[in-house]
Amino acid sequence: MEIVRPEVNTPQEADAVEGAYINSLIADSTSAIPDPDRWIDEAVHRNVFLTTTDTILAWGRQRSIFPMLFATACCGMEVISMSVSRFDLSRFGMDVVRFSPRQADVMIIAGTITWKMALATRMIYDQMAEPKWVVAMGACAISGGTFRESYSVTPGVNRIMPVDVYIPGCPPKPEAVIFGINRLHAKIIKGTMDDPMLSKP
Amino acid sequence: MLDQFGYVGILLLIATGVTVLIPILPMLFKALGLIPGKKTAAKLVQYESGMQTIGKTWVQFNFRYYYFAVLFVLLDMLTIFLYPWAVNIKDLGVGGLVAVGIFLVILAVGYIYAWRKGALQWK
Amino acid sequence: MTLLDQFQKTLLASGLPDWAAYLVPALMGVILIVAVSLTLVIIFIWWERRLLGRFQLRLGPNRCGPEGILQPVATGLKLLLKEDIVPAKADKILHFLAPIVVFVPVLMIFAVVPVSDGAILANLNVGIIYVVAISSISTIGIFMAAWGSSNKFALISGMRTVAQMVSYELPVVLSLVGVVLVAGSFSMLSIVQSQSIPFILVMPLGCVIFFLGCLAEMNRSPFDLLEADSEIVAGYHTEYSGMKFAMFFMGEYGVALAYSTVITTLFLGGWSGPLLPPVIWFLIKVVLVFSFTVWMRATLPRLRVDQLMAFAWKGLLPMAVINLIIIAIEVLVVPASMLWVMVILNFAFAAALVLLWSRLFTLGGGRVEV
Amino acid sequence: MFSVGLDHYLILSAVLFCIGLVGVITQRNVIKLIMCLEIMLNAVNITLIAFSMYITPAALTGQLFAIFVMVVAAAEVAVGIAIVFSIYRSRESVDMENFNLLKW
Amino acid sequence: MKFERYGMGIAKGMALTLKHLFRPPLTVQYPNEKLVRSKRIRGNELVWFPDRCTGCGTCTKACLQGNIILVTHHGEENKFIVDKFELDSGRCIFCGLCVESCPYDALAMGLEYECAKYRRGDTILDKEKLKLSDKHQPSAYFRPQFYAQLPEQSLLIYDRKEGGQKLTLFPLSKRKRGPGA
Amino acid sequence: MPIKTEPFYLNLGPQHPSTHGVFRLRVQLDGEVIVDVEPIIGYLHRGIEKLAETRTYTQVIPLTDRLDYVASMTNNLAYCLAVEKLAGIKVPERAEYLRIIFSELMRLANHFLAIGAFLNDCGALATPLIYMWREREKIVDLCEMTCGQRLLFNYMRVGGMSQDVPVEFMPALKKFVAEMPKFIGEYEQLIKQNEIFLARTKGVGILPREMAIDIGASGPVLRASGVNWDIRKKDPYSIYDRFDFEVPTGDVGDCYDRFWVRMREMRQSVRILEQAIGQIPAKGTVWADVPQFFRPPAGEAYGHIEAPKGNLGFYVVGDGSIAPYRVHIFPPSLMNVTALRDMAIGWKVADLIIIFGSIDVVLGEIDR
Amino acid sequence: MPDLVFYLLAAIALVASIAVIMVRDIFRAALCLIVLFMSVAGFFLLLHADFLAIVQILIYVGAISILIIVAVMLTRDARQGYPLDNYKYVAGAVGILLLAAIAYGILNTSFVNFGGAPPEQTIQPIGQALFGSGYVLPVEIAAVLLLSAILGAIAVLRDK
Ligand code: SF4
Ligand code: SF4
Ligand code: SF4
Repeated sequence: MEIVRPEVNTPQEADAVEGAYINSLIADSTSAIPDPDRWIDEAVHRNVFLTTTDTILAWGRQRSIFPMLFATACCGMEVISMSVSRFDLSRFGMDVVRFSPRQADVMIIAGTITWKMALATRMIYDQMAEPKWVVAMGACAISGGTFRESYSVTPGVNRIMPVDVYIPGCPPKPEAVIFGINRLHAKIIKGTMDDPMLSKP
Repeated sequence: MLDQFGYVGILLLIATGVTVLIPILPMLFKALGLIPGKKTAAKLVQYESGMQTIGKTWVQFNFRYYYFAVLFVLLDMLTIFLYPWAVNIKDLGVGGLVAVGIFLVILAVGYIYAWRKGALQWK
Repeated sequence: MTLLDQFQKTLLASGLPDWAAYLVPALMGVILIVAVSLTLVIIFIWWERRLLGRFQLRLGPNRCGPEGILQPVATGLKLLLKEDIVPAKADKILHFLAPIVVFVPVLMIFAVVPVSDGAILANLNVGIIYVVAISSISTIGIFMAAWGSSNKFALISGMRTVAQMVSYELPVVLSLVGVVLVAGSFSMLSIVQSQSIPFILVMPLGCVIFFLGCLAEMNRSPFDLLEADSEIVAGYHTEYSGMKFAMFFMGEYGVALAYSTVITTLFLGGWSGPLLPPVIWFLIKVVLVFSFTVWMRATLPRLRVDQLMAFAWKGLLPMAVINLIIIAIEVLVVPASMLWVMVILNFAFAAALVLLWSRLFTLGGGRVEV
Repeated sequence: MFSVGLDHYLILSAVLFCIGLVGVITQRNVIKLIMCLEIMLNAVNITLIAFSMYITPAALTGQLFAIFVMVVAAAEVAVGIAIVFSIYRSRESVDMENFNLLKW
Repeated sequence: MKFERYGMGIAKGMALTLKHLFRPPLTVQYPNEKLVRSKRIRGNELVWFPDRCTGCGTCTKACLQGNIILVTHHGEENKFIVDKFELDSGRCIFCGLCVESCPYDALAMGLEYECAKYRRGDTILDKEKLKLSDKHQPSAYFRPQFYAQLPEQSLLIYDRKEGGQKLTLFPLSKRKRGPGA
Repeated sequence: MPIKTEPFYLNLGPQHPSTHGVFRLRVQLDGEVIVDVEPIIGYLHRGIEKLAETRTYTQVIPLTDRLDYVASMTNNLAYCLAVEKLAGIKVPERAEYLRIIFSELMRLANHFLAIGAFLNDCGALATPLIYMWREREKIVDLCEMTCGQRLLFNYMRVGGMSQDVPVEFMPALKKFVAEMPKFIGEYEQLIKQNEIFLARTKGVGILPREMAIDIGASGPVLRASGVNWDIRKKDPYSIYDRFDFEVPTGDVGDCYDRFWVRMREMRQSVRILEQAIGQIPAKGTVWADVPQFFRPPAGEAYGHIEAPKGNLGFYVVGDGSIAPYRVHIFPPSLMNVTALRDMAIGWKVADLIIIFGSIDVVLGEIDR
Repeated sequence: MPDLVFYLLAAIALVASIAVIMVRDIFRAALCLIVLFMSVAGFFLLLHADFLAIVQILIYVGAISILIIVAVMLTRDARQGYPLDNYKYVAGAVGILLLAAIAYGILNTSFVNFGGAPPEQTIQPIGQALFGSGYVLPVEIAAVLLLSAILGAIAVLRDK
């Protein structure tokens, strides 16, 4: 469900194309994308040869995640709370906040994703370099939250992209988000050990 | 003298070797299967805040500082004359200072002219 | 006579052929420089993140290894394993070459930095201008990246590099002339040796101008317009990922480190200092200079591009020229043994000049005045 | 001492000069034309310094000349590009064909 | 503006940052140290007391998004027996309206906020997960009866000396490998 | 005469570090100079007004929290005022004071973020934001103590507050208020005289007085343009007439004035807090027992307050049922952001960012 | 060893200079020009002119090429140079003839070496020569040339 858009030359064309693609995105996202979680419950089976490499790879990946702050709404405030001095995300090596998707590793979706925004969200997700992870933070990102009934809101970002960690709350407390990120660390370790290709839809 | 520059040349070679290796290494890893990911059309679109770029990307960029660029090129010539003088200042003495002074004054005229004419200003 | 030359002599004396006696010390020196500077860059990245954290009442990375010192290693490892994306519309050759062109000059600067007496790779006769000339190549690299990645944010950033380069190169070059005037040589070694009093005291204004110029050339706050992330996302490396991005990242800190060492050498008396071994003194001074830039980064907002240029052209350039003339006259008048006279005189002149210039010069916020 | 001698440098610079000349004649894009002029001036500089090195090694006269050539080159580029800018304003082109202001 | 003060303002600002350099950091090293949250915390779960719940359904009505699914059947003595009491914590906004409205104090906000899940399905809290347990403690939000037994909140307003920023400390030696490490 | 070039389009946003949410500015640039700006909103349109029609009067309160989520309690207040007007409910004395206390705390919290983010846009690498966030954390702590949440409080109810503040609240608040002027002084020291900051903001993005009135701007944006307009003074709601405070105004209407008006407003808020702490009755009910499913009479009412960002109005139409027939929200940010285009044309990209930052918008409120 | 470096640099210089006129994309052409400048600096080094080599980088790579790049940015269709389109054959002929003439001249002249060793340091002698002995007037004339270039450039660029 990848979005490829034709070249546009004027703002009018761009708007028309955007509208058309939002509609097709809505039509495409009627069901949730399965969570990439095959290996979570299994014990890590350590391949004798790959163990060391994998450990090192996983260590590197896990210890320095560059977050891409995708703060769209209220949850974004808690993302700031989490990254400033009281809860200091940089302890985990996450202080290098990159705003370019090329350099980011994890997309923390903090806030409501409306259908209009979903297009940009999906596009940015597509533009991120592998390996990449998605954290859905807050009720809105998980399920649409209190706006789920609304005509304009995506019922959960797992309709448009696979989500690795769900952090419930509205907004989740900063600790909750850090806990979620720790869960992501654990997932990265397991995932890397099990399946370095981490292939995703 | 050449032998000292030879060191620099060797440094250049080795530094280039190392740095060329750095971007090539990931290609190797990719071939080994350590780096995931495949090229998709959307991934290769240039990033512009999650929106489609409107129009060409290699646009004609109005660099309004061309005055500065022109002035810079001309004033950069100072280096050629000032450095040889600066090393020899003791030997050249007052005569050299006067010569350089005149040199600077002549260029300062140009600089002040540029300032007066508003070339050092944002229009 | 540098250590390398001595080593070469001994090798020659022990009967090695010419080329081997030349090549062996050279290779050793080069590899040492590359390795040490890369390691130092990594340590400095960590140091900046920790220090910045402490300025901001946080801790900074502290989980990887003792006190987080392995953090940059982890970052490097991760970036190594990151997919490398070249946008479809990019100029692929330039996109590939740009990080290399940025990074190589950074390493090249270290060739002329003396770490202690004689411990220098190449004792060039033109040491000082070599630094300026080499670092101007990096600008081309940055511009290549900006142009090659076919991204409008990058393009804006690329033009900003040009603007910075165009305005700050002259003050830097001119303030260096002052150093040459007093030291009477271009060679970094003899400059350090001639600093019986650190040149920061002898020519405070020159030092400040050079420092500001360096800040602009190493794209650090308040002149970090190239990666003004609140304006143009990530600037010229918006489209770079993986190892190429790491090279820009390292290159940035590498330049910062390189200029810190250059400032240390030129103005802070290089390796000289009492009690401690020279290398330690050198490192201490470098860390201090670097920490100062971090401190500025933690405090200052960023200038706008036209203000940046106005500051350089209307403020620093004339002051640098006047400063230069004053120093030239002093060098001719004051005997070399009485450097302290120059200290006093120059502080007075610097204060007067700054006072005077601040009346003339407006760092305008308005639309018309630059 | 060197097997590479003066002749090598002279030939090289002659070749560079001729490449520049061919460029100057053939290019329609004014900016490229200026670049070709730069190639020619550089070729001249090589000649000067080679002469200086091989004929009067101690006197450095050639190097002094080269310095002045550089000054001239800088002035030429600056004024040349200024003229390009200024004509570009009115003609919106950098094509030589449009630069026929002085054609009779 | 004239550059009149020759950078005095910059110097002042830099002095302030330097002063902050020597202040103790505020950081709570979260997985190892934990702040004590408010007594009335609305954590990211609810605690349900099955023995008190009559299945009256007030909470489902009070929920602004119909998040609580309650299925009951008639038991003896005209009582309702709750078959299914389920809510989706991935959708709940923890507004507390259901807790406020429960007439029998059978529902309370929970203390727990470390609820990140790998799967969307795991965020749904069913009867078993909602029950009181040593992990699921009720908070004092609208339930003043729990107020006394909860620890004092740690406030940033007070210095550490004055008892602010109180932390639940997990000694570093006991640090487990795994998510928190 | 500059060289003629074709302007090009640049998308700033929806995902851009400086857009404070999901705001999109389609900028037409000539070099770095802005030829035209087209703000495109709607990336956070969540249909709050429509959803409010399907929920009861009490259940709308959590929704209003999510409008201006930086200072969410002020939204509750405006909504509750409107509904209380509609239903004719009298709020108990202590609750009125609590409302004042919390709305002033919210004003502080909002301005901390506004100024911090504004300085971030100026390129100050988060340090001011981080220092100010420390103070904001203290406010958040106070709110969390009261109602258990850190951001979206859902604390006010029609007819008062949902519950009384705990006993620890007052001492902590007193300490906070006592320390506050010192910290505000620190921020002034940090940035107010910084030459770079002055050069960036003085004279940039001037909003003339007349235009500010014409576009219907309000809050600090309006006051910075020299208009002394504050609903707390002009139409005192709640019990604001009992307090003694000043309304700071600017004179030019540039970014610096907007910053400086906010700075001084914080001091005034602290003043109000001091007075409120002194006057608040120690005991008393905080809620005029309004049932959760109550039915106000049919009719309509408009309640407006001076929210931190400006004039926030709620227009509630009731049809006698448990749910409002229509809720219309008049957000200050939307009015203020309309001035952006006029302020930004002719400036550079960097200026556009700080002009936008100085307006201080919240997208939840604009898009609703 | 220096011979090897010479041939290497010569190859680079030739390729780069041919690329300058053949490459369609003006920006790439400018980059090739920079490569040429750097290789010329290399020649200067081989010819014991260390100061000039560094100045070559500083002036040509650092300043002149930047100016050229700025000019490239300002023009529309920077991707479209016009390689070799007018007088292709005439130019080729002229070039080859001239080259032949020069080569003939060079190979048939025997240059006299006036002897003496190249100085170990070039900056000091250059300084002495420029400001100490007889070259002061040319230096001032150079300054006047630069001044007139400044005035001319500003006058040309100024608003009409
Ligand atoms: S989950 Fe809650 S806090 Fe987060 S964006 Fe949605 S409404 Fe806002
Ligand atoms: S309101 Fe209370 S008693 Fe009634 S169903 Fe809900 S939890 Fe049970
Ligand atoms: S807390 Fe609010 S959203 Fe959650 S179940 Fe209760 S009423 Fe519904």
